[in-house]
Amino acid sequence: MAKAVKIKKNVEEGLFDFLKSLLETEKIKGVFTLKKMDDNGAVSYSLITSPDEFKKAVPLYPFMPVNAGKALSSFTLLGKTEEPIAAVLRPCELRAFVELIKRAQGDVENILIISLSCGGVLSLNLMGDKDQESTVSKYWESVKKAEISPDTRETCQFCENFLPINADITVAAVGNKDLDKEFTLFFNTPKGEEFSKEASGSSVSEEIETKEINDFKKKREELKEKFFKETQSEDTGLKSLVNIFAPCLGCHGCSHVCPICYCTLCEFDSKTHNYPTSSLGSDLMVKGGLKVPSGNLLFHLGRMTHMAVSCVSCGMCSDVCPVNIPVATIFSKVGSSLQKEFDYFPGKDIEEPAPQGTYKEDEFTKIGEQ
Amino acid sequence: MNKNIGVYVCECGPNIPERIDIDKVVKELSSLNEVKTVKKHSLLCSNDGKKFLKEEIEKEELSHVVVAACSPKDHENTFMKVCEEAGMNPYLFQLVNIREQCAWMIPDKEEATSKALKYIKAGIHRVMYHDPLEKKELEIKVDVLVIGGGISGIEASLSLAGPNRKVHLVEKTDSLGGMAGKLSQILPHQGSKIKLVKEKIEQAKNNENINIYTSSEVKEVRGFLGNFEAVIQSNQENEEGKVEEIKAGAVVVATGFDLYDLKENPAYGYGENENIVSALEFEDMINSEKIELKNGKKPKSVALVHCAGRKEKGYCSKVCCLYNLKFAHYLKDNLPDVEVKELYMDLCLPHKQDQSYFDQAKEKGVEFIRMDEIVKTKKSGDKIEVEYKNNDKTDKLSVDMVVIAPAMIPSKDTSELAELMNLPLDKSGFFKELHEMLDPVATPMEGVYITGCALGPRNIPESMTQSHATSGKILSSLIPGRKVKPEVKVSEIKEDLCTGCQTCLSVCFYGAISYDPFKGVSVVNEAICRGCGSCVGSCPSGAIRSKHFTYYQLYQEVMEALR
Amino acid sequence: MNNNQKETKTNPKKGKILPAEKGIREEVLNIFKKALADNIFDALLIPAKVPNTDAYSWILLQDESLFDIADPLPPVMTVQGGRALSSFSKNGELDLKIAALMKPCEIRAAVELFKLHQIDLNLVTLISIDCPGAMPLTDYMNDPKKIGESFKKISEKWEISESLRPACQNCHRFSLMDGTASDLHIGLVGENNKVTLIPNSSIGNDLLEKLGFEPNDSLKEWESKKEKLVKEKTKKRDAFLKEWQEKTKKTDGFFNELNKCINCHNCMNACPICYCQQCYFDSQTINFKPETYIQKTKEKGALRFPLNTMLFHIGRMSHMVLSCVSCGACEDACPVSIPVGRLFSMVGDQTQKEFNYVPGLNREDPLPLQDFKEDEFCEVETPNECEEKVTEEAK
Amino acid sequence: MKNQNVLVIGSGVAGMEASLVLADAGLKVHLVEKDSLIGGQTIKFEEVYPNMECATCMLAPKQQEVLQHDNITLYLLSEVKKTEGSLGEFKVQIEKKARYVSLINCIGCGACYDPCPVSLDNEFEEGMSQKKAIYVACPGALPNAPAIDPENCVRLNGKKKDCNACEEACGFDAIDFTEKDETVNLDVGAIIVATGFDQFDVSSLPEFGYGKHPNVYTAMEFERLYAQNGPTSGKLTLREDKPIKSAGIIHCMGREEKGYCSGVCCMYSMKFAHFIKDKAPEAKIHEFHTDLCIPGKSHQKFYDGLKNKIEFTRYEDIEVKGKNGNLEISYTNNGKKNSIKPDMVILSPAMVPSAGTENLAKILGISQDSMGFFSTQDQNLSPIDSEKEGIFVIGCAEGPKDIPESVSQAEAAAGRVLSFLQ
Repeated sequence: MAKAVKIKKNVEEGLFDFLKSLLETEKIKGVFTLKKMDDNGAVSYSLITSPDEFKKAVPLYPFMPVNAGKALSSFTLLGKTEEPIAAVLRPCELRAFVELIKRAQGDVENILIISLSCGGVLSLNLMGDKDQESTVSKYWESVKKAEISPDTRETCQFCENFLPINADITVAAVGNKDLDKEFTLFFNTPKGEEFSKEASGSSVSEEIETKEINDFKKKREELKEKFFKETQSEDTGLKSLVNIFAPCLGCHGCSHVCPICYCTLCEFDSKTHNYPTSSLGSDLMVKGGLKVPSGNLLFHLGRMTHMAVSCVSCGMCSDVCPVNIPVATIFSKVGSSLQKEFDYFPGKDIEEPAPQGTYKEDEFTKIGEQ
Repeated sequence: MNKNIGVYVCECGPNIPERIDIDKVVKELSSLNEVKTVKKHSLLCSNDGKKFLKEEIEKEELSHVVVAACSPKDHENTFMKVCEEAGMNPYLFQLVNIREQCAWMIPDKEEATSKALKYIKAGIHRVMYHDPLEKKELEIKVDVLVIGGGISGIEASLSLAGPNRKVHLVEKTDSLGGMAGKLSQILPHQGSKIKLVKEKIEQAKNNENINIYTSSEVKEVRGFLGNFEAVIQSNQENEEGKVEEIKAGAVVVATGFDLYDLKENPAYGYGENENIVSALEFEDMINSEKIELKNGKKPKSVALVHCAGRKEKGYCSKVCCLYNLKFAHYLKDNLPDVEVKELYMDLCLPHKQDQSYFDQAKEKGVEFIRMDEIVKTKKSGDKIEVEYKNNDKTDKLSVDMVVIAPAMIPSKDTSELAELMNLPLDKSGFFKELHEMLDPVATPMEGVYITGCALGPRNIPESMTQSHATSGKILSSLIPGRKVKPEVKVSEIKEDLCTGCQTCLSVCFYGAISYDPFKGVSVVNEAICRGCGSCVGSCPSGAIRSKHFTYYQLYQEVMEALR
Repeated sequence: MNNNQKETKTNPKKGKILPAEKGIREEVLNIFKKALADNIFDALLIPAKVPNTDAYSWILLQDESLFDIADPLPPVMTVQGGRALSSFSKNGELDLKIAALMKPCEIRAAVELFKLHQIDLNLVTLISIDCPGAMPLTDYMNDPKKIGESFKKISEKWEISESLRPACQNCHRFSLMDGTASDLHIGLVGENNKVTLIPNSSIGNDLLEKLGFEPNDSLKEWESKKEKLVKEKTKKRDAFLKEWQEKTKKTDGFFNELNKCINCHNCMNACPICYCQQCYFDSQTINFKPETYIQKTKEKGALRFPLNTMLFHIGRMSHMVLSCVSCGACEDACPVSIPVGRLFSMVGDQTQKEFNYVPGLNREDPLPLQDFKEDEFCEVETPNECEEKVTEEAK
Repeated sequence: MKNQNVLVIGSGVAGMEASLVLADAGLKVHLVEKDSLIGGQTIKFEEVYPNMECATCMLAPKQQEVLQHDNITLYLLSEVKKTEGSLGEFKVQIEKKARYVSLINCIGCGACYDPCPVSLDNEFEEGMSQKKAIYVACPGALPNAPAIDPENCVRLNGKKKDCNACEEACGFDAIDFTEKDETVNLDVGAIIVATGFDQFDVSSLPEFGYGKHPNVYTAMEFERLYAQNGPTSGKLTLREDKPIKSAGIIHCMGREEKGYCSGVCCMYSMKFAHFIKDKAPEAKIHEFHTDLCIPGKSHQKFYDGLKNKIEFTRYEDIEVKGKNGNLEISYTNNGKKNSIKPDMVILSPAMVPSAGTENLAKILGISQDSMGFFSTQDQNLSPIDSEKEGIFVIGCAEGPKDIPESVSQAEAAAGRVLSFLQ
């Protein structure tokens, strides 16, 4: 049972102080966390080393400007960090980081992972909104009550994996009514416990999985059902995908922000997928017309085959889509069914190899039999 | 490949230790785990030093070497040779200049030492990312293509053609000789006729190693030093448009000049009166030995007008003064009682014996009148009145005949040819030499040379001298059996990143880049590329890298230096 | 390259005015139906509404039935037309005669891409159309019905509405310019329910001829209305430029606008001018060890991830801004609604003036950066010689 | 012509170019230089017209090439004493004076100068600075190694037999007092003469007060005065170290006396003006010329650029007076007398044959023209062929000319030799 410490402070400032003390006592050399860029509500995910800069840190601010897993990967791409670093990630970001580590795109060593029971984040287009602050406080209210905030992104609303796996320290946020007075830190790993004495509070014996949490989980599972149904139009399969992706501009923003899409140059941006002018005539002959730029659907399907099995449903893709395609909903829907097939849970276990890299004899035997 | 990096610090006698604490440098460098060995030596460029370095490389099995010593200008090649002899790839070597750039610059020993350290570390980090470039060798052809059959072209052909060297001489018109051929066979400094041009033409025709293409034009030239291919198109009526492809090792451009169109400035009154003639027309009169007015009478007075077009064109054509003197002499010798007046701006007689030629003319009674410009030239009665300005007051003189010396201007197809062979032109529209001072007949295109008035106004002897100069350059670079070694540090293009926008083509000074329409990408011709890097800078998608100066190498070097 | 002063100069050209009882869209489409039927060209590139969705897209159509979904004046600009045209014409030689009906800003982009060898215009007829502007993409996707309706109203009245895309509100080049960009222009601002065809090149003339139209109607009506609108919009644009130059006087002012950026690079991917196969700033030319990042962080106190957010925008700007046609595609594509289109348009405006260059105005104008003029910026490099040059010119 | 060796006399810009072209062709070149350094007159110039390029930087690479080329044997402090034979089979005798400093060991660190007790006028700097008995002509001289002047070295001229100051100072035992003069005999196929020019002695024209008034300079003095590696390290001052407020530059010194125009003075005089304007923009510059001889496509432009910055006057008659240090140039310009009072006067003298020309002509068995330059067969046909087949005369040894023409002739000479060999 994990060591738990109750801190008698508002959760935001409590975590802030905790990290601050880690930084000042030089137990760690830097913190990865959200930071306010200006007074207009813009936040960015930053590595902070100076206590002075840290004043602008807002670790639990409900926005996801970048999937932190992607950020940590670019930080440790060439190897582990020598100096100890702390990083605040949401559960899905953590899962993404784990998936990237499996693919040699990052290294967790010397990184103190701090996560939380996540109430979701607000849609990015609310960032810089004039009544941003009120929206945020409304958000916290719903977190306390373990309710699904309507302002959070669709993906968050149906996310049932809101408890972190592999976190050294977990902040218990969801369902704590007195969140602005007190909160509990769980130190799940020996690495985490090293830092427990920095947390100025009384150690308690608590479990992170409470009744509230479980109810919350149920609510989200229900929503998931609902959203997945919605995307299921009467005509199934390709036809429905064609309609869903019809507005796609081919900006490929989704793959750009996707933590699992780690390729330097996406194959679908490469020359192999430039449309060969020579085939124009024949294509028109056959179809009578051609949607240009062509190949948008192919891109989404291709990307899907490449990463769906590792999709952690972080929702970044939906967030950046300029034409409101529910990319994340589609991908996590396909993802979760695919992951079931491989009975693989992305981001659970660093040691567990990614399905493409393993061969199990009995895999898909059904297909063989048919 | 595992990197064994050796660092060698040269003391250069007292030069470097005076200002740099070499032992400290060696000590600190030894602590780096990137390097295998660090040693110092009193004078690495000495024979004993080179021997030491060679043995070190072999003993330590070094793959990369950094030498901290003097300016690369002094000894980069020296040490690269040593590396090569020691069986190392010479491009895995980096020379760090701690003498000129540290020891000789910074009085304070502390500072100098730390700067030297930074530099050497930068050098180490650079060399780590060096690629083992390979030297290449290419077979060459020794034949030469000469464009232009004027005196320059002929002279070049004559001095180039030999038992194992053919010359292809291409002339646009139907006969050799060019401008010089049109001149009277009398040249300055001697009254008597000589057959300069005719003789040369004969020699050229009789030389079995010179193929002459008259009424022909060069339509295409591609390639590089030692390996040019050219397309020659014939315009002779019987074989209209027939093309021939020839191969050559070098190209000589001798396309000569044209004359300033006197009609451009009405002040000269050219064309308005038959007794106002151009210098070229007067040369004809000399040829036909008939100096007379249109009415058949001999002129009693002649005005020789210099510098027509000088102000308009913005340069002095250098030769006009002299041939005007020649005219004066000729007139005085052949029409004893003729009055000769020379109207000049500045006498430009830059050759040692010209002055005396001028003095003789004076003795013969030729009158020299300074002027700033010609105001008007018009008929008055049966005479011609020339009105000219001389320091702000205008003056007149009236004569029977006026001879006007027009400026020399680029021959009309110069720009076209420049386009074709991608050669630069200067402000005046003549071909531009590679270096105005030290390389007066070479061009940016290695293996392409220019001679004579294609480069700007000059007289016959100078043109011929330059023709010999071009043959000097060619004969010393294209030797039968020898190979050319193209530059190794060239640019290369990542095909999968190139979008074929051809921006690089427009910035390449040497015409080394071409476009491949099938692949839709730009392609570097490594034999022509000199590795200047312009294209690298111009490519928006970073598809071009310059070998040995890659972004990575430079970045790592700078990063270290700034650390 | 000095045409940018002359842009609004009236040209004495004549054109063909067609009645449009069934409405302008119908009439315009009819012209192309005829042209396609008479094989004047093989295919038409035109915006279209994707069946059973509210989405718009580009379609290269050959089959007449597809005209039902075609729409010359869609409420939104999905993909920038220049980009669409380039997407299928840059990899090899076209062997079909193609007509492309595009907004003026898209035509300009096409011309820039043509100069950059990203479009093969050999068999392409560029047809521009008076553009009432378009609605912000996200707004439309949020409520297609409502926004679609209001666009209809706005476009009919040619009003400079606040609900248009900012780029369109500030666009003074929404009609035919005195250049060689498009072959044929379709004037709409003229008399209501009339379509005015203005040939702008020999190809344009042939096209009209083949269609059996005699271009001998006066363009006065259209001209004067257009002039009026151009004036209004120019005023609007100048105001906008002034405001934003003020806003971004200090570099902070400039960078603060980009604070929200999340490095999705949508702006670049939507930009017609960003034609690189892979953007230099995606190439990860350099990666560092964590220590290096920590070192960098210690120098500044904090380091923003993903890296080089500002560098990307500045770099992209330096690469493409001389050709920026102010189409606003970047701003439309930005998920965090950064006014990136306005920023670039503003910087572009100033830079292009420096080079006395109007992107997409003339096909012949060389790209400033590929065209070396010795005395260019001499006041910066060699002031002394520069003076001499000036005096020489004076003479 | 079987013998593939060539003798080049003089290592100025022409001599070097000829040597390099031939050496690149694989011929063995013997380059004889009477001085202790190579580069000739050009390396004395700070900048060259019309592009104002730094001459030393421009030439350094060529000098390095000459020094490092495997096919070039360099004889410094050497002179040709005897020649006989004809094209293809010349026999040449060279006298090579001792340098007393080993070029192999010496690295040019300069440690040996200071200890040397002797100090002398440095003729390379037109006597405007001092040098030691062990010296390099100027910083950056190549080869970068000093030589010892035997007349003045107290050790060698016997005044102080035990002096070994320099020897002690040298860390590389580069100094060798025992070195002896030697004579070298060579067989060569052709000879190229590139002995350059000297400047007309303006002190022979008393009316210009050179030598009388300190601030009357010759062109070459001025070249050194503004050279970065010159006596004042490029600081532009009058003799009494005062800034220059006004200067008069007088062209055509000795044109009449010599009876020819040197063709380059106008341009370099304007170069001076340009340079002074550069360093002292306020300074008033006055150019006094007769005929402006500025051929060449870019020269007129150079002049046009300068015209509106400085005064140009055409003089018929001119002289320089001086009262207690104040100079006055009085001149007549179309009949009118006039005068100015500059701080500095620069005299642009004609180019005259270099000192040894007459002697060398005898040795080579070729003649001089009326002006004393080596005469060549025919100005129109073969301007670089001497009367003797196989002996070529290039650069200013053949007559006054500028650098590009000299280089052209050098390459031409090489061309002639090589086409003989074909």
